[in-house]
Amino acid sequence: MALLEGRRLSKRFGGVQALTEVDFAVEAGAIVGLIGPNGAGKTTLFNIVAGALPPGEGQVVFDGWPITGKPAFRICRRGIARTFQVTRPFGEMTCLENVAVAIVNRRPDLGRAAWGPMAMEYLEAVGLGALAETAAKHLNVIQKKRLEIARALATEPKLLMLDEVLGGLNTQEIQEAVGFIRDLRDTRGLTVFWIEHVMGAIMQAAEKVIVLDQGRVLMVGTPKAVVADERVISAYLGT
Amino acid sequence: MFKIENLDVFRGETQVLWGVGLEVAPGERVAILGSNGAGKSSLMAAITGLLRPRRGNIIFNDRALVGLKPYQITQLGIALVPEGRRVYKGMSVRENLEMGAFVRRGRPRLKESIERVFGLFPILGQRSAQGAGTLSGGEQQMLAIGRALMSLPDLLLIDELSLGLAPRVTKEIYAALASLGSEITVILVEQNVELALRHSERAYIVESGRVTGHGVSTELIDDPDIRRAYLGM
Amino acid sequence: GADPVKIGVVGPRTGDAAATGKAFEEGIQLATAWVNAKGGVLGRPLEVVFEDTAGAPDKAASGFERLVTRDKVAMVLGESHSSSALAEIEVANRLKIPFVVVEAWADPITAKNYRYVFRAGPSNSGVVNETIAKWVQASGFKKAYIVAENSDWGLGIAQLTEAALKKAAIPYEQLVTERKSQDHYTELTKIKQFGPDVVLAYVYGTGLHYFVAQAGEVGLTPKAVILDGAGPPSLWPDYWTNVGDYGNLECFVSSMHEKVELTPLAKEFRENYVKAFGKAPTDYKSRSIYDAVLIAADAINRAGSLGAENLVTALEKTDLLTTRGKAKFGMEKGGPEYHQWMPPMLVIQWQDKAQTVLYPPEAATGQLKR
Amino acid sequence: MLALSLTNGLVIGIVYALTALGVSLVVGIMNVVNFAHGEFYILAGYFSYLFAHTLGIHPLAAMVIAVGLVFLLGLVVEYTLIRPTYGDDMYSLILTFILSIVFQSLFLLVFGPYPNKPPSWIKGATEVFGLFHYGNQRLAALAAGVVVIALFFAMLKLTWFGRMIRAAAQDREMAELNGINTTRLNLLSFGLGCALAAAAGVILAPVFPVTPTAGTPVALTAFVCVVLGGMGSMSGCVLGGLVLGVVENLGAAYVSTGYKHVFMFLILILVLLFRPAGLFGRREV
Amino acid sequence: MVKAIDNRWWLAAAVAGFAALPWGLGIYHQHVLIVSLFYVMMTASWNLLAGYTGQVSFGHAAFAGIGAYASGILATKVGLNPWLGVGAGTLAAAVFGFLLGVLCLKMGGIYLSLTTLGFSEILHIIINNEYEITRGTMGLQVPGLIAEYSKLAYFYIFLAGAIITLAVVHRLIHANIGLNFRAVQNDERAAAALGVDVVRVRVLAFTVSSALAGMAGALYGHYLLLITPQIPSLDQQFLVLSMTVIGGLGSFAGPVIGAFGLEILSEYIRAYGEYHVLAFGLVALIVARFAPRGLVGVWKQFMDRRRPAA
Ligand SMILES: Nc1ncnc2c1ncn2[C@@H]1O[C@H](COP(=O)(O)OP(=O)(O)OP(=O)(O)O)[C@@H](O)[C@H]1O
Ligand SMILES: Nc1ncnc2c1ncn2[C@@H]1O[C@H](COP(=O)(O)OP(=O)(O)OP(=O)(O)O)[C@@H](O)[C@H]1O
Ligand SMILES: [Mg+2]
Ligand SMILES: [Mg+2]
Repeated sequence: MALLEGRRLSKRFGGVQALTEVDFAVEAGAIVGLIGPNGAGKTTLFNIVAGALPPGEGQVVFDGWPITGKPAFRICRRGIARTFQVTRPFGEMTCLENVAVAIVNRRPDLGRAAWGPMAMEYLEAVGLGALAETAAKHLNVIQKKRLEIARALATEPKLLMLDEVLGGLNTQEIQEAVGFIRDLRDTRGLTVFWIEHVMGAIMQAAEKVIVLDQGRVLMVGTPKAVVADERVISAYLGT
Repeated sequence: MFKIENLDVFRGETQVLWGVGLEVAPGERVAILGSNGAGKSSLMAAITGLLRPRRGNIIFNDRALVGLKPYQITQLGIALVPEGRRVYKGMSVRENLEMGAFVRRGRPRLKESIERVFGLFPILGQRSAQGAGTLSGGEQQMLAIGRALMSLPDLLLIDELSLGLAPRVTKEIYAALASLGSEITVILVEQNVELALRHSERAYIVESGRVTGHGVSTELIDDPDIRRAYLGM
Repeated sequence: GADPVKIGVVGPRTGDAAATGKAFEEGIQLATAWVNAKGGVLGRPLEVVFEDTAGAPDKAASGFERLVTRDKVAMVLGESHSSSALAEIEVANRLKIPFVVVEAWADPITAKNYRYVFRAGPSNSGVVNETIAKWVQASGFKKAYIVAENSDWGLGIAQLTEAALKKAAIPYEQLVTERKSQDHYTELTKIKQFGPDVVLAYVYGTGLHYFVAQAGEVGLTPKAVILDGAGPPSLWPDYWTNVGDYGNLECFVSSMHEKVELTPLAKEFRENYVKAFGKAPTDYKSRSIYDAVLIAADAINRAGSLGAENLVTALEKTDLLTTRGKAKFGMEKGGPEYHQWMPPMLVIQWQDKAQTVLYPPEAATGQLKR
Repeated sequence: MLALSLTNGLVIGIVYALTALGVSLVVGIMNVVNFAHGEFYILAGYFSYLFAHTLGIHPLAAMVIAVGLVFLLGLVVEYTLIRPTYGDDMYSLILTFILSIVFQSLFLLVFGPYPNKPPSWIKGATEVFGLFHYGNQRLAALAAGVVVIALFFAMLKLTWFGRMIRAAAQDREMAELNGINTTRLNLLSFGLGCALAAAAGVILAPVFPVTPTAGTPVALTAFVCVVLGGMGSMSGCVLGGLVLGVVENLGAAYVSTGYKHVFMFLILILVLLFRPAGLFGRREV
Repeated sequence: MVKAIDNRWWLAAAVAGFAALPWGLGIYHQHVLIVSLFYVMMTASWNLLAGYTGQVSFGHAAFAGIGAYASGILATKVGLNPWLGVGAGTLAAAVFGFLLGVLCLKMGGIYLSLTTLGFSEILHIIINNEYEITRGTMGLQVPGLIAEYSKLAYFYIFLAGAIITLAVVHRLIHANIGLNFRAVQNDERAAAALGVDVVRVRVLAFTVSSALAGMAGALYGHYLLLITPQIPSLDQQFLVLSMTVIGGLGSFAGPVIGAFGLEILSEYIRAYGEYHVLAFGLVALIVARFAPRGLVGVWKQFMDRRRPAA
């Protein structure tokens, strides 16, 4: 059964039709890639699922619950965590506190003594342990992306939605990151829904890829099938 | 005519460009390629003065641009078509174009320029009194380009021309641009690699805020590395 | 060379009613000069400490307390806001300091019968029953309209007026208006529909100017006559600038008139005032405080010391000729007459920018014009 | 009664609109709410009084000088106080709030507590449509208000400066890219906002003489108009002013005169509840 | 750990020293201290909202007014014990704060400022019009909190009130909810995505801050024995705002320093009569313009500059 399902989602911004009747499904325990050219509507789709944007038409169902139009914090507490394409750290707060925000809203009973070490674990998991007491505004782009992931993980989600987390990494780093994400699925049982332009990474990790183009689903298939598809090539290369 | 040397750019506390350098000859069309977040838009922002570089030089027609304000740079003859078009939605098409001609060099030839833009994009002529917010995405892109041309720039910067546009519309706009010939120098930012290379003479590749390669477009288009990097094939 | 004897004055020097503070200042200056020229009090110079109340009761109360605890004044005079005075009498009573209220008209100030509280000035019921109601009757008005600003003073005096008109069987209607409102067209139209021949306006300050001017614009006046139930606003320097020709034939209550001088002292006051400030006195409150300082100096001299009990006894025995007549405090307990001296009030009409006294008949200098 | 309430509502509404336009302009371009707006209005009233009355200059000339001086003062305030707070709209709010109190106490010291009224332009009253009497000075103020508003809109629509303003209000950065010196535009539009307040002040002072503290209600009403019309929308703000004026006068006529000004806030609260982007504003995504 | 205990001892010593202070002072100075403590309650609670969640409310004085009038009216009309009245006033302010918060905090920012301003205006009109109940500008005379009027007793009551207020503020900003405050102030969309109920957090801050203002107002009314529209006035709001800004917006100690500093200063410059509001305003303006973080900010900057040298 699908953990997350979207039915006939549409969204307009003034004159721009960002999504048109999009149907999609993300199966529990899977890594599902979402690709498509710039402006195809990928981030918009994420925003609607996560409640950051009011939906246009259509429905989103998560774990059997309709979550369409619910406020972002409720969706988060239901078990969906997301990262932002342009990172949004709490600049004036330390990395540790950034992660703590995610923890204390899940477990209000915890005091600093309890959440401190927990937050530290998440930071260490993404390799930011040494920067725990640094204000987030001092991080570089890549560190900020890691912090986003740590914060997302700290909400203890069932579904993790990643929006272009590999941008700016070199080949070596991409390999490590892909390993890390697969690990999340394998050891923590997370489902991952992942927007990425770095096709190589999606090819390696995803079981299924959804391709969006101009707000419509162009095709759905295995990574292999997708990159071989004429329509996809033309959408990307623009013949 | 245009040269960037060793440019370091920060957004807030975060560095987004490292030692970027490039060079453009008069009348040339140069493409900047790179994946999301590579720093292409930041480069545009630095050239136009929206971001102030920490180090490095930008030279345009023998003038150093670093430290100048955007409005001063525009007055010197550089126009940007920004990512996401950013037309003035509450103003009519004509008023948008007039705003483009705000600069000193543009105003005296306002009427003439408007005619030229309407010639380039006839649909804008038909919609001249319509509010820009009600235009389709493609029309807005045409308007954004038209507005940039209104300032009679020597150098035109276009960020993500094809973003969110149907291929047919994209083609139309590129055709219109091509018809301008070599009277304007163009720097083109584009994620659609093939389109970019096809409509440029040379290209620079930006990755993670660094220039990692450059070459003649017709050669790059067949480069297997490029194809692999951008399609994962 | 001797240490001065300090007495306090409370009044608004800032805020909406700062005009009163100005008038008080002038009166204080003339009165202290007068007293000190006559040898001061107890052989020492008299000094007045003027504390700002900003027209706010809480500031008034703490200002009063400050005069007593910090400046160690022997007694306190002044006040022109009933709200502030009501707060201050509590402090006076608690700290056992004689307090002579001057221009706060609310009845309860003396009706509370506090031992340390006196009033050498009008009370609402005094003004309404002794002056306004009698004037309305004597002038033969048929239909009256009461307009009250929504303040304690406005609403309180309106209530007393209603009772008086009822008793006199004069038909009336009543309306409350927003104190700070600058636009009275709606209210005036309502009034005009009722068709009164006299409008008793209890609106203090600028509000009155707007009211008079706009009443002219909508054509309520000159069919009806407006009475300014407070007085000073009709005498403020910008009255004529603000109301223009519509100010003509307006009536107001006052305890001072340029021609009618009830005592020789009043004449002396006027001369000294002109000498000191180069203009004729307009706001009668400068003279009210002047009288109060004289009463205080007299009481201190008769008491022979600054002890509160002695001062109260001396005040109770006051029998002093002031600018407004002979000051004498009532001693009958139970009502607002206790410790109260009600100076005579006049009803005056502006006739071609000259003041004509209409009431009481014995002081009248002319006839009501319509 | 009804006819008078409606007329009076329109007159007062135009006045509200005129004062609110300046606020709306500054909010739209700089995202700054100028809390001291009312004090600029009052200051202009004082100036026109001062020049016309004390110095004996022709009233019209006095008005023009007053508006000019307030404009200059606006420039100074922008340069010294507002400019350093760009991007922090809360801080500019706090600063202008303090500024308004400073102005009020200065007015009290310099001009005293009495109301000051510049000379009327015209005397008497007119019987309107045979229904009611209406002060001529008010009718003149209405006419002047309409003229100023019309001139302002013509300026927005027809001049380069107006186009600059509209462009910058929609997208500052893009306007800068089109060659507009937005720092200077801020300076000028803040000055212009103050000048609009001043225009309202000089037009109205003959009707409603100015006092040191009369600015606060002026500013408050202006803010309510701006919210009603939708932040930054100039035409919305004019409509907001008219709605306010009419509702207040109908409320005073038929419900309660004492609660006249509460109707204004009731509308505000209803609008915030049901149409947060303002009665005439479009919701932003 | 050792340091924490140290701090606690310092704090206890400071409170004890402060508690002993009025014994050496006359009535007048005791009064000044009491009023200062009232302003500490006001500034600290306003700072919770403005300094820690970035919401500038112009209705803080109005909430003090609600607390004062609720308690005062109950005492005079129903004969409720003033102590219970203070509780009722606090509750009333909390309820109004909650409702107003729900109404306009979804939009936040400038809307909150304008709505609270409108709210305080409405309150004024109501107080003036419902003269029968509120006694309008004449003020409502109310009983005191203690049978025998004593400045000393009031001093300790206000000291307790200030300590309660500061303790509540301290606890909140150092507890989990304080993390949420800052997260919301930094980036509300990101906060929402991490499970922070943004509207609730804001409404909570607003409600608590209003309730504390209500308590301060109720206590103040029973101290002055007279409740007037001056308590919920814009002038009062101006004082609270200036004190906080001059002391240091968004710092814990700032409002306390500002409240004492400015109240005492204003007692001194009161001698200059009409100039004192102006002087006050100019000081506030200059500090706000050149030291936006207030005196505390200036001190921190000074210390930071000294440290590397040492
Ligand atoms: N808040 C918004 N208001 C108006 N238009 C928007 C908004 N967000 C997105 N859009 C438009 O919707 C379209 C889809 O944008 P979206 O960000 O979803 O694309 P994307 O697939 O994530 O692209 P990218 O690969 O560049 O991240 C674009 O045309 C964009 O301009
Ligand atoms: N307003 C901003 N604030 C902070 N960081 C930003 C901002 N805009 C972009 N960045 C970051 O700066 C880096 C470079 O971004 P830039 O927009 O220049 O890339 P780009 O190549 O234009 O990408 P795209 O293809 O998405 O347009 C990215 O890591 C991005 O996250
Ligand atoms: Mg995206
Ligand atoms: Mg870009």
